[in-house]
Amino acid sequence: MNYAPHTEEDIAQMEAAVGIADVEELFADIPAKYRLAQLPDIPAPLSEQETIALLNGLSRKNILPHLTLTGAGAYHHFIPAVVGHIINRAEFYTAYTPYQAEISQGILQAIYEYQTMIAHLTGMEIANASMYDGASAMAEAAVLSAKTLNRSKIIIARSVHPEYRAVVRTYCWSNSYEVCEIPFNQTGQIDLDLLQKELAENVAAVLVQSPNFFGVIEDIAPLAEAVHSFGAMLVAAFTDGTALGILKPAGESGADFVVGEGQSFGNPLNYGGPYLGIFAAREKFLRRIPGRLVGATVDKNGRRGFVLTLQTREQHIRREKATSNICSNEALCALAAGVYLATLGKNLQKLAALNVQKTQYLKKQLLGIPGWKEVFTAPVYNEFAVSCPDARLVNEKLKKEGIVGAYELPKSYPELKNALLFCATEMVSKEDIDRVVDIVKGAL
Amino acid sequence: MNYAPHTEEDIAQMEAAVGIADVEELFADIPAKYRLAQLPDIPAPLSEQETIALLNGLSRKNILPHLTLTGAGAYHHFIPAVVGHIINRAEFYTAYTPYQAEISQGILQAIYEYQTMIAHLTGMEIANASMYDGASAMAEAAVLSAKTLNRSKIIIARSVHPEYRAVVRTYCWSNSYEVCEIPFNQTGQIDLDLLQKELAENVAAVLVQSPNFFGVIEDIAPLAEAVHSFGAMLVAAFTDGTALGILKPAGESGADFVVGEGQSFGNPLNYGGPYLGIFAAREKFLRRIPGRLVGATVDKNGRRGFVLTLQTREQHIRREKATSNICSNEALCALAAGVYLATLGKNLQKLAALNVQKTQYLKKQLLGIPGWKEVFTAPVYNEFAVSCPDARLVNEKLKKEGIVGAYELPKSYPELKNALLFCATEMVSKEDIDRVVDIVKGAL
Amino acid sequence: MELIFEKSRPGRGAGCIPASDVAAINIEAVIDRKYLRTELDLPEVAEVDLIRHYTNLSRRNFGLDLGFYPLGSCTMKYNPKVNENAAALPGFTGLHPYAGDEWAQGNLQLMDEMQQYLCNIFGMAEFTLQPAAGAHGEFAGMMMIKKYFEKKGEKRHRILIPDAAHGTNPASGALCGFETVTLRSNNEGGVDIDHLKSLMTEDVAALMLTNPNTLGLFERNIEEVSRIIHEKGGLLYADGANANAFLGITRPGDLGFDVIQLNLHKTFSTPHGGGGPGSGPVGVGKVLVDYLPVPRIVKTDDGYRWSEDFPYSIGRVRAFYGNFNVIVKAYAYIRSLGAEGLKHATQMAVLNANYIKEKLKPYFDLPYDRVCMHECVFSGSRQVEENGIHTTDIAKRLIDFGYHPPTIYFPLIVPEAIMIEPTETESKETLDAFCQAMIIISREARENPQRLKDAPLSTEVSRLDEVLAARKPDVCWKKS
Amino acid sequence: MELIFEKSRPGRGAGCIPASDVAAINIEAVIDRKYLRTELDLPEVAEVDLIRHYTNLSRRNFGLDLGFYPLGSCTMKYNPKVNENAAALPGFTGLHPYAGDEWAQGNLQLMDEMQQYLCNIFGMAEFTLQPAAGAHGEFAGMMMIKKYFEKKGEKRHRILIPDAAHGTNPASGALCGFETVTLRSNNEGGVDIDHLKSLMTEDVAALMLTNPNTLGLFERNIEEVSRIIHEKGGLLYADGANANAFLGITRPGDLGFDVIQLNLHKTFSTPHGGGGPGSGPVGVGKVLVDYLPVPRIVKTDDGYRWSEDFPYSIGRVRAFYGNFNVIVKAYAYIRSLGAEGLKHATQMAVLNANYIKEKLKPYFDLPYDRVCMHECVFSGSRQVEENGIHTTDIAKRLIDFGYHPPTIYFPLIVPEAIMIEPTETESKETLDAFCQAMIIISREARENPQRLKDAPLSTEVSRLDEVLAARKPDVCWKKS
Ligand SMILES: Cc1ncc(COP(=O)(O)O)c(C=O)c1O
Ligand SMILES: Cc1ncc(COP(=O)(O)O)c(C=O)c1O
Repeated sequence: MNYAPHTEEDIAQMEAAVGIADVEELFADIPAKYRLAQLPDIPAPLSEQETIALLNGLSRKNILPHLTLTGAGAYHHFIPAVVGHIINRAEFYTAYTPYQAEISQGILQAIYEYQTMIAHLTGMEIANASMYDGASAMAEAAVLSAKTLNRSKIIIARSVHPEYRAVVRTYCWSNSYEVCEIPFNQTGQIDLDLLQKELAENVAAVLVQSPNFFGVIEDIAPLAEAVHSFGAMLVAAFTDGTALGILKPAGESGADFVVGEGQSFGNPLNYGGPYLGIFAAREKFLRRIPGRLVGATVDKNGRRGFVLTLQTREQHIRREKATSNICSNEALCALAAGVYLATLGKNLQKLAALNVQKTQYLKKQLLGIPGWKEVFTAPVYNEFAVSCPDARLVNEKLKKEGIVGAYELPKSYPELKNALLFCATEMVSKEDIDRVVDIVKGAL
Repeated sequence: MNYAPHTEEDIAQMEAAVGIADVEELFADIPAKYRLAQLPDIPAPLSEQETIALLNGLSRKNILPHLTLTGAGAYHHFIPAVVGHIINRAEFYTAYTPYQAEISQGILQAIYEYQTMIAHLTGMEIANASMYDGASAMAEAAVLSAKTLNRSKIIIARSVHPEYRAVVRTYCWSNSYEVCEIPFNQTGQIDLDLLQKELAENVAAVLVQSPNFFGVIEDIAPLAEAVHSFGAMLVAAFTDGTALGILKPAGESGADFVVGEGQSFGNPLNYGGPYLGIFAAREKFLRRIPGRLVGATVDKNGRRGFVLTLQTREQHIRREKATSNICSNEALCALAAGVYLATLGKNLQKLAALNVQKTQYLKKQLLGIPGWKEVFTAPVYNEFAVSCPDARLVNEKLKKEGIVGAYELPKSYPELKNALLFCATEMVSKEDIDRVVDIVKGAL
Repeated sequence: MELIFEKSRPGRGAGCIPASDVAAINIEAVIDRKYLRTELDLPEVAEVDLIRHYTNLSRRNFGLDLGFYPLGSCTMKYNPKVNENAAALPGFTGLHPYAGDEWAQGNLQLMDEMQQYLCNIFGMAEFTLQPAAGAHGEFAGMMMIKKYFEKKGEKRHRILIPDAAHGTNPASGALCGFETVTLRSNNEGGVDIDHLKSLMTEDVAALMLTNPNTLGLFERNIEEVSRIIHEKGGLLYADGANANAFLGITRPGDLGFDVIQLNLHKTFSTPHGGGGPGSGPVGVGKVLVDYLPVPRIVKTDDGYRWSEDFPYSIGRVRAFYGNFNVIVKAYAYIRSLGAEGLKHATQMAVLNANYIKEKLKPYFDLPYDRVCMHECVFSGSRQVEENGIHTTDIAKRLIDFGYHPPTIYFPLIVPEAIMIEPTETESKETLDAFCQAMIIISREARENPQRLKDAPLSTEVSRLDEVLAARKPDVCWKKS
Repeated sequence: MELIFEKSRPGRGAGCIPASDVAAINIEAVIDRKYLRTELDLPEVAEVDLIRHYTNLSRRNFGLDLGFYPLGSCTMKYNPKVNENAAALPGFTGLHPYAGDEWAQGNLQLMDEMQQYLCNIFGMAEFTLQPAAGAHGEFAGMMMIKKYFEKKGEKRHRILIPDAAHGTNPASGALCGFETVTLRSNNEGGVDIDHLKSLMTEDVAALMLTNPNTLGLFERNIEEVSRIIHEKGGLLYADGANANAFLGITRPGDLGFDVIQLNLHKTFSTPHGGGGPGSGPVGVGKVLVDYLPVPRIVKTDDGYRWSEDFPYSIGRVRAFYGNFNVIVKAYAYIRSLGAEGLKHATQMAVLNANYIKEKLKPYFDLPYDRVCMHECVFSGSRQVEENGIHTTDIAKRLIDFGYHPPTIYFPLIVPEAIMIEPTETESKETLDAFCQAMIIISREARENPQRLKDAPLSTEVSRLDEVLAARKPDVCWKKS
C-alpha cells in the first residue's frame, strides 16, 4: 500500500516549487555516510487484501478460550454494542488531543462528563481525563504524595496487584523513594497492626487496593484514620470498576486519591492494553494532579463550552517543574468508559450484584470438591482465592477444554501454595460453572 | 430490552394530556373480541448480552468455509475496509429515503455519483439508484420493454442464471407475457440461429447474460443487431460486476438495457441478500425506467445540489399508472458499491485481470486431471464449466476439507451431466488451487 | 461539495491489488480483443481523500441517530446497535447462498424461527421472507391472490383500493394485471361501507386494505368489511406497513386478512439505509399457503433444507432467499423485546402519536378528530388560507429546528397533509420540544411568513429547484 | 449541548442486565453493609438518547477524516482503515493478558516481529513495546540510562535538553531525579556546539535530543554532538516523535543514539483517539539492553514466551505488556508499506513540508530559512507588529476555512510560533488550498483584523474563556 497521494506529476511540480531536482536533495543535512539505500530486513509491501489476510492468520494463531476464569486485573465483561459504535465515529478516533477547543467540543464535553461520572463513582470531588493504566495511575499517586508532602517513604499493601506493586517500585526507584510492603492477614485484608507499626512521619502514602488482588474487600475507613493520623495520604485502588456498582467508594471512607483500572468499563481485554488509568482526588489537589483536566467555561456569548484547563500543571508548560510527564493519555478508552457508564446507569448496581451472585455460586461449587478450601475469610466481590490439592493440574484440565482457568497465586505469592484466584463475571453462566466443576473433578 | 424511553411518570402525564386513564383505551376501535391479552408463543425478552449470545450461537451453527469455489450469481470478492467504515456512518444507514433533499445531500450526492459510475461502467447513458437484485432488475427490464413496445413475448437465453429466468417467468406470468427460452450451443453462447428463428414482431425483448451462467462471454454486438432488426429490446445482464473491469460493456455493443447484480462491488455474500440490482439504460428511457433517480440541480443561490427527480415515474405519484412498483430499494448497497468503485478506480481493471489469471490457472490444473473435460469453448471470465467422472463426489471431497466446491450444473441443466461450474476470484490463492486439485485427485 | 470525479487525478488510487501468484498470462490470449473494453472511467483518488469525501457527505445527511425523524408511514424508530452487531457476525455475512444446506443450518434455523414468530405475531398460517421490500411483498402477495383464482378457475379482473392507500398498492396490483378501482373513505376516515358494497362483485379479486390506514386510523368496521369481501369470494389483503400500531394488540389473521406484507425496516427496527435495503415478508392464511414463493424451508430429521417442491407456487420474486442480513436484525429485535416488549412498543407508539395529536390540535387543522393509532395526520390548510404558507414551508422550517420533517402531501385525500409518526422510541421531552417547534412555526407563519418560505436557513444548500431537475434531467455527471 | 446528566430521567435506562441463572442471594449476607454504597449517581438515559448524545457530540469534533490537520509535532497522517479492522479481529481483542503464552502465540509472534522491524528501521539492538505513549517511553528510556550509571557505579546528576525540546523531555528527566540543564540552539536552529561542549561534563548522564528537532530541522552536526557526549561517557537519547522525517533515510542507531522512544500514534499511523491511546516503544543500543523493562519476549523451540528473568531490568512501567491493540495497527502499517513504502512516506512528508514552507515564506516570517524536514515553523511576529494580530487569531481563523490549526506557540524559542506538519498523506491540492487560506488570512490580518479576532465564526461555540476556566475551575458537574 501507499497512502501518499502524490502522482508523478505532483512530485515534479512540487520539486520545482521547492527548487530541487530530486526529493533526495532534501536530505542533504544528513551526513552522507549515514544515508541508507534501503531499509534492511523489512518485508515487501502488501496490498490491503494481503495485509488483512496476514493479520487474520496471526490472530488465529491465538487460541480464543470458550471461557475465562481469570480476573487478576483484567476482566471479561459484556460490552454493550453502543460503545463500539460511538468510539468508531471517525470524528472521535481520528482526532488529536483537543488543543483547539472550538472544534473539539465533542471530546471535551464527553471527557468532562467522564470526569464527573468517575468522581461520583469513586466518591471524590475531581477526576482527571485518564492515565495510562491502573498501575501507572497508582504509581503517579505515590509520587505525587511524596512530592506534595516532601516525604520519601511509600507503604504498599502486599495484597495490591503484583504488577501494580512492581510499577510503583519502578517509579519510586527512579525518584529514590523507599517502598515498604505490609502483609495481609488471614482475612485477606491488610494487616492493620503491622501497618500501624510501619507508619511514621516520613511516610508519604499508603497504597491499598479494594477489592484487593485476592478479591477481598478492604476496610478503608480505619485505614484512612490510621494513615491520616501520620499526615500521610491514603491511595486506594481498584482493578474492576464494576465493583463500584455496589461497593462503598473509597472516597466516602476517607481516601485522598482513588486510582484504578477502567478497562472493565467498556474496553475489551485486548491482551492487556490499551487500558484506562483512573485517577480521582480530593478537590484540594486540583492544581497538582497529573494528567489532563477538562473544565467548563463560557464563550464570549455566554454559551457553555469546554476546554483543557489548568495546563500549567502539564509538562508542556512546566517542563521539569511539572508534577508528571504524562501527555498522550487514554482518551478513547475514557470515552468508551463514559459511554459504558451512561449506558448502564443505575444498572451498574444490578450488574455488580450479578457478579457477586455468580461468584458466590462458583465458590460454593468449588468448595464442595474434596480438598478445596477457602484461603481468606473476608468478603469478596467477584474474585476469590481457594486452595486445592494440585493447582497446576486444575488449570491443565481446564485448558484442555478450552477454558482459561484461574490465576495461580504462587507465581507472585510463594507463601500461598496451591492457591488459585478465580473470577466469575456476568459472562459466566451457571452451566459454565457446573461444567468447570465437573472438569475439575475429573468427571469430564 | 425495551427501547421505549417512557418512565411511569411520563406515561401518566401523557395519558392525562390525551385524556385517558389507561393506554388500553387507545385501542377501543379494535373490536374487543380480537384484542389479545398476550402474543402467543413468542419467547421471553432478552437482555442485550443474551441477544448477542443467542445470535452468535446461531451464526456458529453455520459452517464457514475456508474457501468458496462457487460463483453462480454471488461472488466472494475482497471488500476494502473503507467500505464498511463508510456505510456504518449512522447518518447514512439510519436515514430514510431522501425525500427532504436539503438534509439529505449526503446520500443524494453519493447516489448521483453511483449512477454516474454505473453508467460509465455499463456503457450506458443513465442508471437508476438501484433495484432489489440482479434477477428482479432483469425482470423489470423485460416488463418495461413489453409495456413500452406493447408487445407480449419475452425471449431469454437458457444460459441466463436459472434463478433470474425463474424471476423473469414470475414477473411475466403476472403480466400475462409469454416467455421463450433459447438454448446455448457448444461454445456456451446463445445459439444465434435459433434466436433468429424465434425473433418476430411480437417479441418485446431478448434477455441475455454476459458473462453468462457458465462464465462464458456472449458476443453482444451481433445479438443486438438481430434483436433490433425486429424492433425489440436487447437486455444484457451480468452477475459479477468486476468483469466490467476488462470486458467491453454491453452498452457499447448496442444493448438497450444493462442490468445486473452489484453484490461484487463491496457487498458481502450475506447468504444471498441484501444484494444490489443494477439498472442502466439508454437516455431515451429516462422517464420510463423503474426505480429512483437522483438528479443534479441548483438551489436558489445557484449552488449545486441533488434531488430525487422524475418521481412522476414512481408509484407514489402515478399509482396504478407507474412503470414499476419499486419504492424502497437497496440504497446502502449502492453506496457500498460507489465507495468500492471509487476505491478501486482504474484498479478494477487489474482486479479483473487477476480474476482471469486465477481462473485460467484453476482451469488448467483441473483439466490436467484424467477424465476432466472442458464443456464449452468460448472465452470465460472467472467461471467455467468442466465435466468430470463424478461431480457429486468432487464436491463431497471438497466439503470434507471445509471447501464449498463448484456449482453442480445438472441441478438446473439436466442436459449437462456431471458438469461443474467453478469460480476463482482474487480470494483464491495458487496454494488453494493446488490443494483443491490434490483433494480432487484423492491425493489428500 | 465537489464530486468524487472532480477530485480524481490521473495516477492516484486507493485500492491496490495483490500481485498474481499464478503464471502470468496475456489476457488477449484467452479473451478475444473484441470482448475487451478500451477505457475504464472511474475516479482515481487516494484513500484519505475517499474517506474524507464520504465522511463529509455523511455529515450532510440527517439520520435517526442525530434526532427526531417523525416521517409518517415510515416508522422511523430507533435501530438498536446490538442488531447491527449481530448481523455483522462473520458466520452470517460470510456464507455463499449456494453453500448447501448443511453449511447453513444456523441461517435456516433463524429464518424458520423468524417465519414462525411472524406467524404468531400476525396470526397467519405461513410466511415467506423472500421479498426485498414492502412493495415487493405486495407484489408477491397479489400474485398469490392471482394464482389462487387461476387455480380455482375464476377470472377476476379487479381489485379495490381505498383512496387513502399508499401508491405502491395500486402499482403492485397493476403489475399483476389487475384493474384497480378506488374505494372512497367515509367522513370518519374509514372505508365507506356503502361504496364498498356497491363495488364488491364477483369480478373483484381482493381489497387491499391498510389497517390502520394511512390516516393512522383503525378500521372500526373491519368485521363487516371482511364479511363483504369474503361473501363474494374475494380475499382481504393487508398492507402491513403500519403494523407498529398493533403488535401484541390484535392480529390481522384474526381480523379476517388472508395475506399481509410487512416492512421489517419499519415495524421491526431494521435501519432504512437511506432508502434500503428493506425486507418485505409476506404472511398468508391457509387458503394461500400453496402459492407461496419458492424455495421454502422444510424441517426434516437431519435439519433444515430448502425445497422447491411446491407445484402451485408463484415461483420466485428474486434470486436466492431474501434480504437475509436484514432478517437477522429483525430476528434479534423480536427476541430482545419478546412478547411483552412488542406490545409495549406498540402501546407507546400509539400513546406518543395521540399525545402529539392533542398538543398540536389547537394549532393545525385535524381533518379526522378521533383517537389515532401510531400516527396522526394534520392539514396545513389553515396556514395556506390565513398566511399563504404551505405545508412544504412548514416542513422546511422544521429542519432549522433540528428535526426531520414529517411526511407531507400524503395521504392524498388530506389537502396539505402533515403526517406525523413519532414511534415508541421517542421520549416525552422530545415530543414536547418538537410540538413546541411546530407551535413556534405556526406563529411564524402569521408573523414572519417569509422566514418559512426561505427555510431551511441552516443547511448547506437552500431549497432546491426540483422543477429544473425534472425539466432538464442531469442524472449522470459528464466531464465538461 | 445539554450534558448527559441533564438528559437523565429517573427510571430510564439503556443497558439491561440479564436475569441471574444462579441461586438468588442477599448481597448483605455475603458483604457487610458497611462495605456497600448507598447511592449510585449515574445518568439514566434511553439508548436512543444516548446514541444521539454521543453522535451529536462527535459531530462537534474535528478529526483527520474530515480534513487537513497540520498539527505540528503530532504527525496527523491518515489512519488506514484496514489497520482498524485488523486490530478489531476477535483473536486480538478477546484474549486475557494472563491467558498463558500457549494461548497467545499469534500475539507474541506479532510483538516479537514488531520489535525486530523497529530494530531494523531504527538501527537499535532491542525494543520494548511496553510504554503506553511517547512520554512514557521517554521515562522508561531515561530510567534505563539511570540504571546504566547506577550499575556502573557512576553518579551522574544532570541531563542536557535543548531549549527547543518538547516539554515532556525535561519532565521525564525530572521524574527520574535528574537535574535538567537547558542547551541553547544556535542561529541555524541546531545545537550550539560550544554551549554543548561547555555543559558536557562527567556529571551529565545524557543529552536528550530530538532530531530533526521541533523546528523540523536536522542536526547537521550530529556526528560531533555524538562524539562530545560519548567522549565524556554520556549517552545520547533520541526523542523519536519526529521519526516520520527519516524512515528508510537514516537510522538513529547509526547516528550514535543509544536509546530512542517512538510514538506509534504519530509515525506509524495509529489513530490518536482524541488524546490517546498511543504507544511508545523504546529502542536501545547494546549498552542498554540489560535494563529494558520486563517482561520481555523470548523465543524458544516451542514458541514464544514471556520472561521476567532479567536481573538488571528497570522493572515494569505499567501492568501487562503495552498497548497491544495499538501495536497491531502499527504492525499492519509497517507490513502494508514495506521498506519502500516507509521511505516513500518520509520523502513525501518532507517534500510536503518544504512545499508549504516555500509557498508561505513570502507571507509569514520564517525564523530559520533552511531546508526543513517533516515540518516547518513560521513566526506570526510580523502580523503582531504590523496588524496587532496574534498567532492564536490566525489559528482560530483557519478553523473557518475548514482546517485544523497548526500547533502554535511551540517550540517556545520561536515567538508566536506556527508549526506546520502536513505529513505525507496530504495531496498537493490540499496543500495548495491550505496555503491559499493562509495567504487570505495574512491579507485579512491587514484588511480586516477584527474578523480574525472574532474567529472562529463557524463553530457551535466561539472563543472560550480559558482564563475563567483556570480561575474558577469546574471539572466536575454538580446538580444545581
Ligand atoms: C403504507 C405503505 N405501504 C407500502 C410501502 C412500501 O414499502 P417499501 O418502501 O418497503 O417497498 C410503504 C413505504 O413507503 C408504506 O408506507
Ligand atoms: C517531540 C515530542 N516528544 C514527545 C511527545 C510526547 O508523546 P506522547 O504524547 O505520546 O506522550 C510529543 C507529543 O506531543 C512530541 O511532540
